[in-house]
Amino acid sequence: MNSYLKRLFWPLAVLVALLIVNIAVTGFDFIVPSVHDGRLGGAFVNILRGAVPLLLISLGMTIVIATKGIDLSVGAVYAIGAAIACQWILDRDQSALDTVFTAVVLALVVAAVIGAWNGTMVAYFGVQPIVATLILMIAGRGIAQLITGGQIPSVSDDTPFVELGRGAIATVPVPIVIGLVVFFGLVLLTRTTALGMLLESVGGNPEASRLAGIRSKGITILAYLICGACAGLAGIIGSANLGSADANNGGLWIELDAILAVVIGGTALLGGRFFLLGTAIGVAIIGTLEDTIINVGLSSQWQFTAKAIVVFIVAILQSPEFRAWLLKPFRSGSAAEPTAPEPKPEEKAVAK
Amino acid sequence: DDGDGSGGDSGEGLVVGFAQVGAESAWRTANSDSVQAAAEADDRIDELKFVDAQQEQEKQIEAIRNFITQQVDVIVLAPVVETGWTDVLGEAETAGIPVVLADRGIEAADEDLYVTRLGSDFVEEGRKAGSWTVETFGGGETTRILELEGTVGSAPANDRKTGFYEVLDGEGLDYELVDSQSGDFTAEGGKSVMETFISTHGLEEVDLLYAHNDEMGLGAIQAIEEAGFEPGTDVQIIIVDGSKAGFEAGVDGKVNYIVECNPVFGDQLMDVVVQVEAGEELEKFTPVEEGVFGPDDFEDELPNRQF
Amino acid sequence: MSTTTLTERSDRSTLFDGLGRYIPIAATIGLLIAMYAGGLANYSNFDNPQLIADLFIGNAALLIIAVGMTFVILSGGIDLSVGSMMAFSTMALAWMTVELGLPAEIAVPVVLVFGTGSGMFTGAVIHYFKVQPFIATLAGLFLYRGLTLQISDRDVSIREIEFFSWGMDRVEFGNVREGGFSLPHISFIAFAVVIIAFIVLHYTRFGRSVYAVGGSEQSALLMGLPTARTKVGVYAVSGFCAALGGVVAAYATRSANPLAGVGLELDAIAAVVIGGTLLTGGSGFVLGTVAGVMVMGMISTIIAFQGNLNSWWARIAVGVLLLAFILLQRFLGRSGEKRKT
Amino acid sequence: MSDEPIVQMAGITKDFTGVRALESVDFTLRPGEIHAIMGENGAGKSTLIKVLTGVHAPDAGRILLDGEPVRFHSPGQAQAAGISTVYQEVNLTDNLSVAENLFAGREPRLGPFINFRAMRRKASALLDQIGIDLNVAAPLSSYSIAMQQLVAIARAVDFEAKVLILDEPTSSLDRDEVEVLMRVMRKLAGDGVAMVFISHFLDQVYEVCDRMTVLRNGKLVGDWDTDALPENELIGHMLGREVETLEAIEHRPDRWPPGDAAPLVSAEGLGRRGSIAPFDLDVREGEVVGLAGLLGSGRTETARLIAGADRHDSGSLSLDGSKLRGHNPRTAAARGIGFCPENRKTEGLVPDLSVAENIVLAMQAARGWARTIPPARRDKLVAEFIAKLDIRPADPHLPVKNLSGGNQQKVLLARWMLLQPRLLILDEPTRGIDVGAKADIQRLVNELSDDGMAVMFISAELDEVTRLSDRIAVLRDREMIDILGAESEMTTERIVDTIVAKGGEQ
Ligand SMILES: Nc1ncnc2c1ncn2[C@@H]1O[C@H](COP(=O)(O)OP(=O)(O)OP(=O)(O)O)[C@@H](O)[C@H]1O
Ligand SMILES: Nc1ncnc2c1ncn2[C@@H]1O[C@H](COP(=O)(O)OP(=O)(O)OP(=O)(O)O)[C@@H](O)[C@H]1O
Ligand SMILES: [Mg+2]
Ligand SMILES: [Mg+2]
Repeated sequence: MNSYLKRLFWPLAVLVALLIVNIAVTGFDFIVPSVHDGRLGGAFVNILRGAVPLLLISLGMTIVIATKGIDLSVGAVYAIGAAIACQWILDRDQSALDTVFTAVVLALVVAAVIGAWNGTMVAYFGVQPIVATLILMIAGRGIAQLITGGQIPSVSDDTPFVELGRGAIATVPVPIVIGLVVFFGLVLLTRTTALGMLLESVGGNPEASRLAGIRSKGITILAYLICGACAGLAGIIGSANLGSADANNGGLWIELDAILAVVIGGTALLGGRFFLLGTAIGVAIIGTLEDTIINVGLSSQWQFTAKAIVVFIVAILQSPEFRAWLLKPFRSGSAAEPTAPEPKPEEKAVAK
Repeated sequence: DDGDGSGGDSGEGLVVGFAQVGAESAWRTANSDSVQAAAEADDRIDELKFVDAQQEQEKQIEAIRNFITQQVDVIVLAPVVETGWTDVLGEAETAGIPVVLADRGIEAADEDLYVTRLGSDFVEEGRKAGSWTVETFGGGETTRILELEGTVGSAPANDRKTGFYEVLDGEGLDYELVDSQSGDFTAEGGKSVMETFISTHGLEEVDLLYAHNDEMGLGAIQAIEEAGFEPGTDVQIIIVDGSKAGFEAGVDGKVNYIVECNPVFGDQLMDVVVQVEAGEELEKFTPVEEGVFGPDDFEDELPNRQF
Repeated sequence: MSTTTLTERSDRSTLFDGLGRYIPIAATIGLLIAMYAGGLANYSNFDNPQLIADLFIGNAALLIIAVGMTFVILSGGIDLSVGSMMAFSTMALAWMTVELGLPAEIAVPVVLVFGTGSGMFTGAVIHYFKVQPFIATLAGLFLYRGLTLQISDRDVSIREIEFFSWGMDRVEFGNVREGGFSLPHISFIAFAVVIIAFIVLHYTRFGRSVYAVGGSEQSALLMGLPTARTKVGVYAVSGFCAALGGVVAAYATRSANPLAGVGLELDAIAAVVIGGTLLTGGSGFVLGTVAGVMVMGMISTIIAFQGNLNSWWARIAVGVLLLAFILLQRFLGRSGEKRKT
Repeated sequence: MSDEPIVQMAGITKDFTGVRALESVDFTLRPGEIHAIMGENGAGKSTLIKVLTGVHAPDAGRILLDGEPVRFHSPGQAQAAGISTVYQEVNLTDNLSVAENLFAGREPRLGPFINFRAMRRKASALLDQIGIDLNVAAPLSSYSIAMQQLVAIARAVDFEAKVLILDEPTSSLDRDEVEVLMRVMRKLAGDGVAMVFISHFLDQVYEVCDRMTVLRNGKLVGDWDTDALPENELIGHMLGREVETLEAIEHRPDRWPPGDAAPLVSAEGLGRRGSIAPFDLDVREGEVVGLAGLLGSGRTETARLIAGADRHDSGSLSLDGSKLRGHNPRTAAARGIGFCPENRKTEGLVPDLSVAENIVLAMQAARGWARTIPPARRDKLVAEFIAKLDIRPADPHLPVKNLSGGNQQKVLLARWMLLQPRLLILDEPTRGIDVGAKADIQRLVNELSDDGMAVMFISAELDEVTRLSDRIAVLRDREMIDILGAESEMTTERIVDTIVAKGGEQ
């Protein structure tokens, strides 16, 4: 547990630093929530609300990455989820609750099926995850466009569907509620059952897992299925927020941000140990960063550069080797190491 | 060099290659639909070879080379960017295939590599937006403006910006640009950037929102409404494009001015293609008919909208 | 001492163990041929030899970048920054020659050195600070794109610079109109890169260490191989190739586009993997990458010849073709492989 | 033998997070001597080697090579300075060919380019010297661990180094190979090369070593001339207590009247093309069946087929007389067949998971992911097995990759014992395990079989096999050539004779 908290320290530090920058620039209004129309608002709450789709996708991605996989198709699945939900509602009685319910279920099921397909490609056909999911990353947006006929279907503002993106439950914005539910749901699913351990085992050593009798194929498919469903749900929330589904741009490049969030959160791309809470912090960093750029008054051209710098800082701060290297001058300056007799040997070793 | 070559296809109609930018917006798909439908309906056109380049110049160049290999009769190009066409269009010229530009233009130095350009003038669109701004706000106190730019680096974003400020500065309007950020031409981008604008700058002081396209504008309108303001009243809004959804928002009073950017020029394009193939002399630039619409026009115009 | 042979050894498998690793690439090439035959049967003018030549014109930059990517992937890493690096290099060239008025003969080496240097930096961060390659290079992806946009957010023409007209000058092989074909100089740059990469990977110590590190970094270290130099080296190679890709792009279009090469890293990775290189490192061939690039090009050629697919059907078609390709490759590879687990 | 030490290590201390692997250890190595480092699993032997050769940086202490202070930053530097090492786990890259592995980093070249032809020629010659005959162009992965170990040794020997370090080089080798290795070692010692030899086989150590340094729990116990330290004293030093020596575990004659009970598992014509010829074999409850044979004779393959790790393509397998369908590791576990694979690194452990998680892995797999083992029960079970097998450090939360090799092996054993299978297949369970632990494991096998568990036991040590087994299946050339059951047959000589005789027949 201790080492777990240690892992979270640096991401948290960066997040806090970003928040401080924002507060310094825009005042405490940034962080203090306000209430509008019975819904919490304010800059930070809005950031969190806007980051929920990314959070959902990143959580799913964490689970896939735990199995030593990766899912590039999440952006496309986001678009498909959004397209199915909006198109279904658009063609029917928009204000009916059951229409909305069917739309959501349909979108989720399709997204989950797509995820399962990815998992099958990886588990049964032995295709490398990047390639398996690259196929749907390309074709998926085509499918989403096919569903919308290349248009951007807009649902009316009266349909209950948009509440999924804009509404509030006891003043808490619905997306945040959904985000929390999924987050805790996944934490419970993976940590109170053995699923988490089995995922880590499959990711850490697939052959050993197989020989230990684990259904590694089933577990792999399940991981991709969860990831697909999360991406679909993200698409639903994103499109509910906008009231429309943009098959071409919805969730564009979100896979990169998601992978970033996962890694910032301390989960290694090589599989094995995964940290859902870390991922959530990673998402908060990415979400806050985009606002920070605007708040600090940098132009859009700076978006990429600033992101690069923050990514670099987080990544390198997490590296124990880097921290050791940073501290080296201080240490050797303060007290001579007992193993001092050094200068010559290096030369010797290299000279030979 | 008559271009009949071994045209390959049996019919006597033309084979046209169309290298489209992509499918990045509703405007663009409406444009593709319009061209494809027009070609389908037109007896003079035997076949339209359509390639979607997914906003990448490399893919468009590749597509043009493939058209040349296929020996199509006319190549229609909707260039992703202005520069970089010299060689590939030169190759088309050597192969005796005339080129028509649709929508966007290319750099002036390559003017002799295409026959004519049919399309919108983004700078002019920016100017139109600028003129209305000067008309509406001129003479008063400082006009405070928020701008939602298109994708950083894209031609419409650059030109709509250029034309807009050209007029504002030229007419000497007293204005302050409160903030300007890219919303990537998407509703998602427009909404989230607007939310940040509102929390950073508030809306009380802002007079005008200039959105480089409909989708960003519509996204921003939602953000404004959710923050408890009235779009169109608390803050005036200009959008460019003029899709159905944009006009609907206009009818609801949420948009104050629409600069049209018309994607539905398929029929016009087919005429041009046929003329070009026949070797007729054409102007270098054939403008697409485009209007501007104020609050009074929205209601009447809405039924005419095709996308 | 060779009197006693201590272990029992069956003669089986020796032949196969040697050839087994060529199966994925053989499958790729076989499928490529099948695809070409399919095109021939269905489309007129598909037999034009220029069609094959065009694969190496439009994809010259991609090929060069994919070769660099092959080094990185063989070593067990990945480089996501190549697309941005390419755009940045082209833009930097334009800026130096047009804005600063530097001669291109200076600007080009500067760009290549910068690409190599920043690749080395990335490699050093990855090796010494154990930052995951995916993340270190993702930072690069954002950084170079950002820098590119800061130089200019719109496309810049460099047609006035005499130097850049050489790249598209063509060498003709037979009369093009009578069934010959022609290739511009940039294609030859790409070929040269492939040949050099092939030799380096297979016949030099550096190349073999790349494979060793990809097989097992820990083992390579314990065997006393220079893992640090190797890992830093592959990213330097990739950075160099990306910068060279930028130079080739400058030749190809004589312009710099700040949004060029968005998503190119994925194309490059796909090409490498389709060419039979394993993302886990240690196994693959640079010639497979050439085949992979040709497959990607062939798919878009077929779609252009088909010509009646709208945007979404075209995307779906690319996906389906890739899928068919990968599944067939797996299937062929497996039935031949049957190795011990 | 000159008395001027070639390597001197003084006051070496090395901490890993939470574990002090070495504490102020001194070590001296002289030219021409063969020096054993002895100690239990986890005593710090491998760590000492790794500190010397630049894999780990020491936290304190100094190293002198030829009287000069040195500090290597990578094994490459150590190699360049004349220290050649075979590390404990086979550390070669199995995607490259045998020849490339032998010459990686020092390939014969023509100009800047590698001369593959010369390399293959030299590789064959080199392997010939130590008496193995491989296809040097084939990827290393096509050979067994034992072969790979020989290749690693060949590579190290060829360096013409001043110092040659062998960390458990013999753990998967047969007697004959060990014989050859020792011959090579003696010859090198004669040439003045200083050697470090780490092994848990005491007889081997006594046979070749001149001196011994004993470590216990990361601390130096002392060093002795081999002649001056009798075996039971050595064991006492290593374990810090007196133990009954291994000889105490005797073969228990006719414990199991053959052909008495109905078979628990029986294979009929079971086989797999290209891997093992069809064979018949019965295993009865409470019986220990040993598999004996030379390297690559097909012992592992036999085990894998019965365990369901590989699919068989001929014959059938039945449990309690009923034929098994859809046999795979999962169903096998469910039916009470447990399998400890020989390569714990690639097939056994999940390195990132903790000791506790690795132990309960198979049990959890059998229950499915939804039914967790209650934490209290789990902790109790884990603690019980850590104590029973004396896994050290006894911290269930430590990632298993941080354990020493021998302790990792015990974790793997614990995983399957936890399941209480009816048939437990142990492929080389004692490889790399110290004397004490080895005795523990052997005693365990006896206990388990007394309790009615059937055990299939594979070991490269024929003594061990004969001592434990009730019957022994002998393999040769991927074929089961005989099953020895009578008491008189259960001797090493008889097994060797069987193998040789059948070889002669062909
Ligand atoms: N990389 C590491 N990280 C943390 N702890 C380690 C690491 N390597 C070794 N250890 C610990 O250091 C101690 C000494 O291990 P070492 O491998 O040197 O033992 P050994 O004497 O070689 O044992 P064996 O006979 O089992 O090989 C053990 O307690 C082990 O758990
Ligand atoms: N001398 C050899 N020549 C070729 N291949 C060999 C040789 N020795 C072993 N192999 C290969 O190594 C693999 C492992 O052999 P296997 O596991 O059957 O041996 P084993 O009898 O279990 O011996 P051990 O467990 O002692 O390694 C086999 O697939 C075989 O192809
Ligand atoms: Mg050891
Ligand atoms: Mg074996």
